Amino acid sequence: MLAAAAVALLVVMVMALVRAMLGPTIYDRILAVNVFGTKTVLLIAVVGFLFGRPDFLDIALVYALINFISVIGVLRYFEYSGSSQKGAKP
Amino acid sequence: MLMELYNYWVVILLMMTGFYIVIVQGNLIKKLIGLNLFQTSVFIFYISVGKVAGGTAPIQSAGVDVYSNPLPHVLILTAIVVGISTTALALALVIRIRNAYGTVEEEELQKRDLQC
Amino acid sequence: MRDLFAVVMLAGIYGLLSASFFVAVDAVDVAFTEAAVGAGVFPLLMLTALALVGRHEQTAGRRPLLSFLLVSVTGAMLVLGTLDMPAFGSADAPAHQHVAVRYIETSPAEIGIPNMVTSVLADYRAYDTLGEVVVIFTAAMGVLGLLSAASSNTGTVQATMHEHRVLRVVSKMLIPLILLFALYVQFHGEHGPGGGFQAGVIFAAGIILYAMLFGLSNTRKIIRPELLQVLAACGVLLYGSVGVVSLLSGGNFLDYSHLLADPLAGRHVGIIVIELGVGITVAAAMILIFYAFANMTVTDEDSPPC
Amino acid sequence: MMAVLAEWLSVPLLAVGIFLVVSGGVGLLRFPDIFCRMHAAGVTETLASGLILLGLMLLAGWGIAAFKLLLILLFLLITSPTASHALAKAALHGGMKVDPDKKETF
Repeated sequence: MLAAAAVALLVVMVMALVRAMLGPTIYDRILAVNVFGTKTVLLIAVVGFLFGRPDFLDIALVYALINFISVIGVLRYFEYSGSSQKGAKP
Repeated sequence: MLMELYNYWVVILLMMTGFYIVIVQGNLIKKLIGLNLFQTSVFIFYISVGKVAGGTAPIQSAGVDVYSNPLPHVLILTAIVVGISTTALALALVIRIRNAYGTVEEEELQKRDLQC
Repeated sequence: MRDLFAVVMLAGIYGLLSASFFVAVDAVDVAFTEAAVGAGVFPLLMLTALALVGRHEQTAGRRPLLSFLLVSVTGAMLVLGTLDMPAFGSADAPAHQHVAVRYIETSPAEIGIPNMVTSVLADYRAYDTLGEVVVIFTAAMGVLGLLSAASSNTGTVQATMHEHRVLRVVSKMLIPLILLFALYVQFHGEHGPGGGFQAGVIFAAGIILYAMLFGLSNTRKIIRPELLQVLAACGVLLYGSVGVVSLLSGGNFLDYSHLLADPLAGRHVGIIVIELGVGITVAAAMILIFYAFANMTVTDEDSPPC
Repeated sequence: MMAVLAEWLSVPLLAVGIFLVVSGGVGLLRFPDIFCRMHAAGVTETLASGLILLGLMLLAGWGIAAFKLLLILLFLLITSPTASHALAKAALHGGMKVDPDKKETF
């Protein structure tokens, strides 16, 4: 069951990767990155059990936190560059 | 026999991708990303050398005899943090270049330099 | 891709992916660091830089064919070189015969902590790590020197995301937890994955989240840049002074077994103190770098030098 | 006895979790515009993550691992909807429109 879960998560990660590469708008890419991050959290938790050393869940915990921070960072960047045109070319 | 070397080939592929980006792309930010790719491929190389088949992470626990090599882990752990700080330094340089020249494209920069 | 923003997004995914690879090959400590750095701090720094230099690329690549040829030749030669390398995961590769055997076999008894990575990092190779910490410190100082001279108009950027009430409330709950977790990682590094480097980065990420949501000037009021500069120096100083103390108490530089009467306890104390030094320096350096980047605004356009 | 029961219970939890994860992935890939994709990702993300983590918790038994899994679950339950909310708001402000006539991609 655990192996099936790991495989399914990998498949979904590939799907998210495809969406991140295709993603017509920027928001699609951000969404894909977010999904990818969540799935990585789950994958690390599952793999930890699969390898029989479940004491490595700290890494998954870090992921859950860092993923949130980077999504917020991206959105913050958007508001900042969108409102004042800081990102525009000279 | 040959199939057991695939880890090195993946590393070489990544490394050459980074190399190619550094050579071809004119944008300094993109060059930095290429450099980062190159750097990460070296990390992966070290870590894959440290892997021992059947071993687990080098944290002592009961009933485990085979551990992976802890030495590459130490080297790469510090290298990652050093890498991000040097990348930050490079980005700072790029920002200064942008402020001084108004562009971060390599060809434009050379043109401006020749005009002087 | 023309849009550099998309490139940065993909680079973030790449960071996540390589961290999962590190988990898969048992390098949990490295995965920890890569998770915090490659997925968190690196895209943030890149994005701030993009906000300053513009996110659209103008020119396409030049001479792609020639470069491709060069790259393929180099790659082919490297592949030829790998034919003599030991197979992936083989236990009798030369890399596992040298000092690693000693680290694995004797370090738990000699130092008394289960995480071998920490014991190698902070004890056997402490001199090396001191060098790395100094490099991080120097890089942060370099960023400050490059950017603080250029930024004249501080406090103009006041986009504090006032309209995002949900975000602010949730983050208010999360930030103390992040900081607490960073402290846990800092002091749990002897028993599980973790240590000063990871804790410093996570701590800095928590502060950066606060700065993004509540404005840079507010954050600068709470954690002053001057204080951070002093802290970054203090971390390196703490590390070095542990070495000097062990020198004075009769051992070699950074040989902790002379710190206390019991060599095992001495090594314990030494590792905890220098990990603390590492954590302080890394956190302060990362926050300083972020301050310097976020403080920059491109409104003042210097004229070209000609 | 309890351990065996917990193992048995974890199987359906994991199975449903896997199904939801995959369906969310398919939705992310195939839905026509950003809001639909966000719907697919967001709705399945919290529930699927919750189910998988619960299944793992049952496997882990009573201990520090289960506590950490609970912590991860809490974090995901808090952060994931917040991130979706912020993203949706940003997309709406960024001028994305819902277009009911659009066909599925792929």
